[in-house]
Amino acid sequence: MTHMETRHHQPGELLHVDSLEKSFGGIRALQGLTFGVPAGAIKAVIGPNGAGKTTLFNLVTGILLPTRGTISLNGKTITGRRPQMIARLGVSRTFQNVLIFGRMTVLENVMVGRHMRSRASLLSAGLRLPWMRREEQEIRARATERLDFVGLADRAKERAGNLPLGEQKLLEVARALATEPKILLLDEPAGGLNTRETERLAELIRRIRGQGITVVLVEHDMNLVMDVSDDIVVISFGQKIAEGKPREIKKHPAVIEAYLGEEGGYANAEGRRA
Amino acid sequence: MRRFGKGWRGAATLTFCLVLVWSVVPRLAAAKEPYKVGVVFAVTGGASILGEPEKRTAEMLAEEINKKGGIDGHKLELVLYDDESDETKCVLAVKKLIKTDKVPVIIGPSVSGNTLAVVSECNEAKVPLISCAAAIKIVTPVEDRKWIFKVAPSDSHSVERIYEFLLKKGIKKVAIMTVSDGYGASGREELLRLAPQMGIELLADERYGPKDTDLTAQLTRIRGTGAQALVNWSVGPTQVLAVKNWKDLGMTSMTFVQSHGFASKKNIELAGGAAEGVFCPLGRVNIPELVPANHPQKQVIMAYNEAYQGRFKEPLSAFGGHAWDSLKLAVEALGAVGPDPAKIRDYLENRKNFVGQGGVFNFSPTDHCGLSKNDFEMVVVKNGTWALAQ
Amino acid sequence: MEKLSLGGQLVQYLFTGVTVGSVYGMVALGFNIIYNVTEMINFAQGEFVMLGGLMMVVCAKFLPLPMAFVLTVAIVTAVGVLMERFTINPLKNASVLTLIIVTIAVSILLKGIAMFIWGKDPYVMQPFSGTKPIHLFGAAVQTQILWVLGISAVVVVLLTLFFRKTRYGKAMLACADNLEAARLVGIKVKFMVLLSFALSAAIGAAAGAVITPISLMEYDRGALLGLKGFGAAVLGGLGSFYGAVAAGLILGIVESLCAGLISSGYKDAVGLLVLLLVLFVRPSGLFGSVEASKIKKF
Amino acid sequence: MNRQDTGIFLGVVVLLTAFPVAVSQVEAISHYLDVMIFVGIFSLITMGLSLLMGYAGQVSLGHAAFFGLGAYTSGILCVKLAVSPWLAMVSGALFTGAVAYAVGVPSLKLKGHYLAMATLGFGVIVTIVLNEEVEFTGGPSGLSDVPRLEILGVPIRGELEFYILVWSMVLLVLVFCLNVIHSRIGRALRSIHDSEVAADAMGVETARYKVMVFVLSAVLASLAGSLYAHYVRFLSPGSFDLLLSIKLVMMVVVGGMHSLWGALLGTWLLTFLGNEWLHVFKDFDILVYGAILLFVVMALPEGLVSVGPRLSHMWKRGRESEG
Repeated sequence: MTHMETRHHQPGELLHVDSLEKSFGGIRALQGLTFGVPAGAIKAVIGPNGAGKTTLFNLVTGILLPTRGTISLNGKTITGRRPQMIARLGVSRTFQNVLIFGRMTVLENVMVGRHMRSRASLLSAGLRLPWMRREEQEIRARATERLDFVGLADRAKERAGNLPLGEQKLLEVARALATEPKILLLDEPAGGLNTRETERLAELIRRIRGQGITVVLVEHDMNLVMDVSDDIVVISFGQKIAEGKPREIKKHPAVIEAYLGEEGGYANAEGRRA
Repeated sequence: MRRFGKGWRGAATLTFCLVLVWSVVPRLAAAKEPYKVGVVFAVTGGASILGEPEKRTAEMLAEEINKKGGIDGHKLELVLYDDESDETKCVLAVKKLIKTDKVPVIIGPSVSGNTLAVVSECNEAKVPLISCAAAIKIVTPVEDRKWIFKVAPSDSHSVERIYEFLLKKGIKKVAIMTVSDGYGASGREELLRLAPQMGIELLADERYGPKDTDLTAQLTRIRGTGAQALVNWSVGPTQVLAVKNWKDLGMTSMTFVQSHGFASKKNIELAGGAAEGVFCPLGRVNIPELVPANHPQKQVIMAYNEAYQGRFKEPLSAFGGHAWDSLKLAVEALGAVGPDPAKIRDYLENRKNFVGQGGVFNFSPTDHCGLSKNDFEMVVVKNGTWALAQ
Repeated sequence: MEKLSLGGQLVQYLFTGVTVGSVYGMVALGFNIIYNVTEMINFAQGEFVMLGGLMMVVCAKFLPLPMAFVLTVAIVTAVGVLMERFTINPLKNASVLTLIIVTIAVSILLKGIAMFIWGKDPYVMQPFSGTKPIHLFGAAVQTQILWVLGISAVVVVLLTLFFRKTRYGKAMLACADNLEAARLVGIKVKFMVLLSFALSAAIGAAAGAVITPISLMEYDRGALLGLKGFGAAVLGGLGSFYGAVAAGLILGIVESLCAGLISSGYKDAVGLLVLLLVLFVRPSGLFGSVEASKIKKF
Repeated sequence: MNRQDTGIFLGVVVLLTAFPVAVSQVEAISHYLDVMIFVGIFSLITMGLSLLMGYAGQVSLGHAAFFGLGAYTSGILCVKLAVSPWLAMVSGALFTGAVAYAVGVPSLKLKGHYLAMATLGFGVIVTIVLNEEVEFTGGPSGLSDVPRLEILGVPIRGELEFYILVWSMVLLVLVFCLNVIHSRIGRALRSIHDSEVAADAMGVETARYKVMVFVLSAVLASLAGSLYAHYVRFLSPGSFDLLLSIKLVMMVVVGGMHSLWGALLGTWLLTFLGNEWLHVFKDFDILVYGAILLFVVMALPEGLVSVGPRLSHMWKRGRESEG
């Protein structure tokens, strides 16, 4: 097994998914999806609604188990690992429907991101042993850095639940970064952002990559995608229909077809949401 | 200005008079300090079947006594708390009676569990407690129970009575069925303990919860053992349920004996005819009309029955009787030695043939219950009422 | 007296189990109806049963049985409706735990009120059709048992029809399926909540009315029945109606068999133990779907 | 413990020290000291419950059972085997912790009502066992004459001593819990409550922490049980039944689940209402009790502690509107 997928695994690829398949009851959300993410790249995954983009993220982060196929990180297969394990291996993410810890302060949210990088036990925490305090200081410091990095430092003391959507999305990024990931999965980070915010986001994504973190981006905002990504995978109905550099994708017939088809679908989706 | 002064003087006089009246009147009313008696009953909650009549009886009796001018001039004051059949509440109530209300003697609680929960409290505070609960543990070992008395007959008394009766009927194979609460458990202990001593063979030992809706399973099992007689030990709805199911299953050929907890005509009504032929040991208080006129208890029992039923329009249970006995003892002691806990204790310990509702009590330094199995009569349900069992 | 053959005993246990079980089942149905619409457990469900029983005793005094039955159900249903109006309805987006505590508080109130109306003594009632038991396979069966079984069967049938055929029934099922979606397609969820309380109160009342001649009834009987019903509802899988009935029967039979064959003292414990083991193996009960329980709030 | 907590903490300490002095002055309430002791005992449990329900978001309707296990272990060891009370208390805590672990691992996989039912079922089973195992527990007629706690061979007799003992324990536990809340552990717990999925993705071992806090709360309940055993000195299954489990949950919810202070406040209020203040209503107290619960929960779904912030919020609003 391991051999088989290492054969597929190209050198220099950080993440590799191989003939990945997931079906819910009858519906097959993903069917035989295969692609790789080179270390240090920004790779975008695009496609019409319900193409299976979020499912892909849930499979990679171990929230869902694939029906078939393998996922490997640095050539080591991680399929079937528990989410915490995968997180510890350096995969972190944000969520399409923002999942912040609403009752905690902004800073505390990011501090949770430091959880697996710290080790104080129940006892030492309860007794507030000196070394635990030092660790706590360190956690706080690192978390504040991350907040600074995404530009939320001034919000640190606010109740996360009270932030506007845009800032909640940034908070999620900060929280994810706090785990010191090798690879960061961003699920529609630009959703509900205005143009200015989106521009800042693009710049942020570049800076993240600048820190040597590989980024996988699921996004509907084509301008953003074309702007930041080195490399794009297009999936439709759970299958890869194209892969390549932005400019190739722009004029790829299958993609255009899919997206024209999608307009209507998109409208319906909106209708259903309203 | 003058008007104001006038008004002021008026007000002053008025206040003065009021103060005078307020301060003098009560003293005129009660010439002597009232005597307090602490009372803790399970008026509500699981054991309210016991606590309710106890409370009513105690209040009725207290009224009577005060109408007759109290305890030689001292008004009798009941300080009554409801422990809601809950131990924590009971402990708190007793602590309050001792500390805050400073009562010289306490009567109650209604059930064994709550009593045992406060025994050590009273012992250490050196305040005599006259319990209305049955468990023998309440008054034994007597050296650890110096300050504790009880007026409810011990389960051993009624068990002995029952076994005697069965043996007289030539029955040796017996099945027992007990409810899994304090009452049932202490009954079960005695039933199991005394059976071998008295030569009774127990074929079944079934149990059920106090809120069970159906006992046919237990009865069916007992039926399977071929026992000649069935002894059921519970209070509340299950004892009626047992009778109904026993009848429905057509087990009437098996002698059915209830515990003394069955002692209320209400249970016969509830069983709706099914109770015909059921035996049970009763204190004489429940069967006043069956007690021979020459019996020492006859008078007190008749008086209490008439008073209680006349007032509350409900048949009385043995439990009200316990309240009557405990309060009467307390009052008697107060009258004899005044509100001094230690003196009261000594008085109670040496009280001989006190004629009460539960029987004729003979307390002694070795026996803080003072009743015997002879204070029970075996009776049978005949045409919807009690009749002495031959 | 004549011994009863083991076979006869077994039959007896089964009858007992089925009787008690079908009552658990009915209570469980009540839990489910409300759960489906509101995703909350109504801990006052047992009190509906208690009220049903005591009301029936009263009504039967001056009315012929059928009318007494109808009146009882009507009155208790009214209680259910009032409860929803005054305690559940006013709550805006309260946490489910809050809702639970509210229903517990209501059950305390109902219990207290019942105590003042009926006092603390238990009440009896003559069986609907005579006290003379019939004999089946050597087991003596109270006629009332047949009534209990009959009524619960009728309840199940009526419910099925209600949910399959009527507009409201379908609407409620829609709520059960997906509250949001239901709201979106224009179902008045608020009204459905009210309806669910009315329904489960009615069922509770019916259960109480038929069981009272067997079990007697007093003001504080509700809690235990509620507990058993909850157990059955969970065992069957919250929200599953057939699951509820089946689980109720299973629980009842396990209890009576245990009481008869193993230890009467431990019968409740064994019932619960079975429940726990099932939950550990199937975290959403026997007939509940795991996926469904995932999307539920609580 | 942050600055605000420290402030409140000191305030509470002052009140607690003032209390015995105050009641000793006023004849009519001298027994309040006893009530306060029970408040303390229950607080130990409700603080744990608050961690479990308010912070980790896991319901338990079975904590009276852990309370009972602690009490009975102490009781049985002291009465039947004459073990020293403190040793018994510790072994009670260990035993209860073990049981909690065994129950918690499978149960905490369950969600919402299923978890509630599982814990409830466990609680009832324990009560039944306490009822049935007569030779150990004394069954329904109970286990009497539990010895007093001793410090260096001096038995703790008076209420005041016990009051001091119980409440100093409560305060220690309180500090411990507050520290936990403001540590990575506490943040992990709260994250589980807000979004288990996100917590998972951040590498929080959710399952492990749920069990951890469940066991912690059970151990606290067990300590409370041992104290209860040595204070009341009589144990019977009735005092550890489902009703108590529900009351405990109510204390936490009424006070405000999302705050340890809420747990303390709720415990204090409901204990005094139930055991003391409602007596004036005689038989009606059950109604009043229910009504009060209903009112608090409906008017203040966030619990009594939410009153303070609300008021200050309104006040701020007012000032803003003026300015």
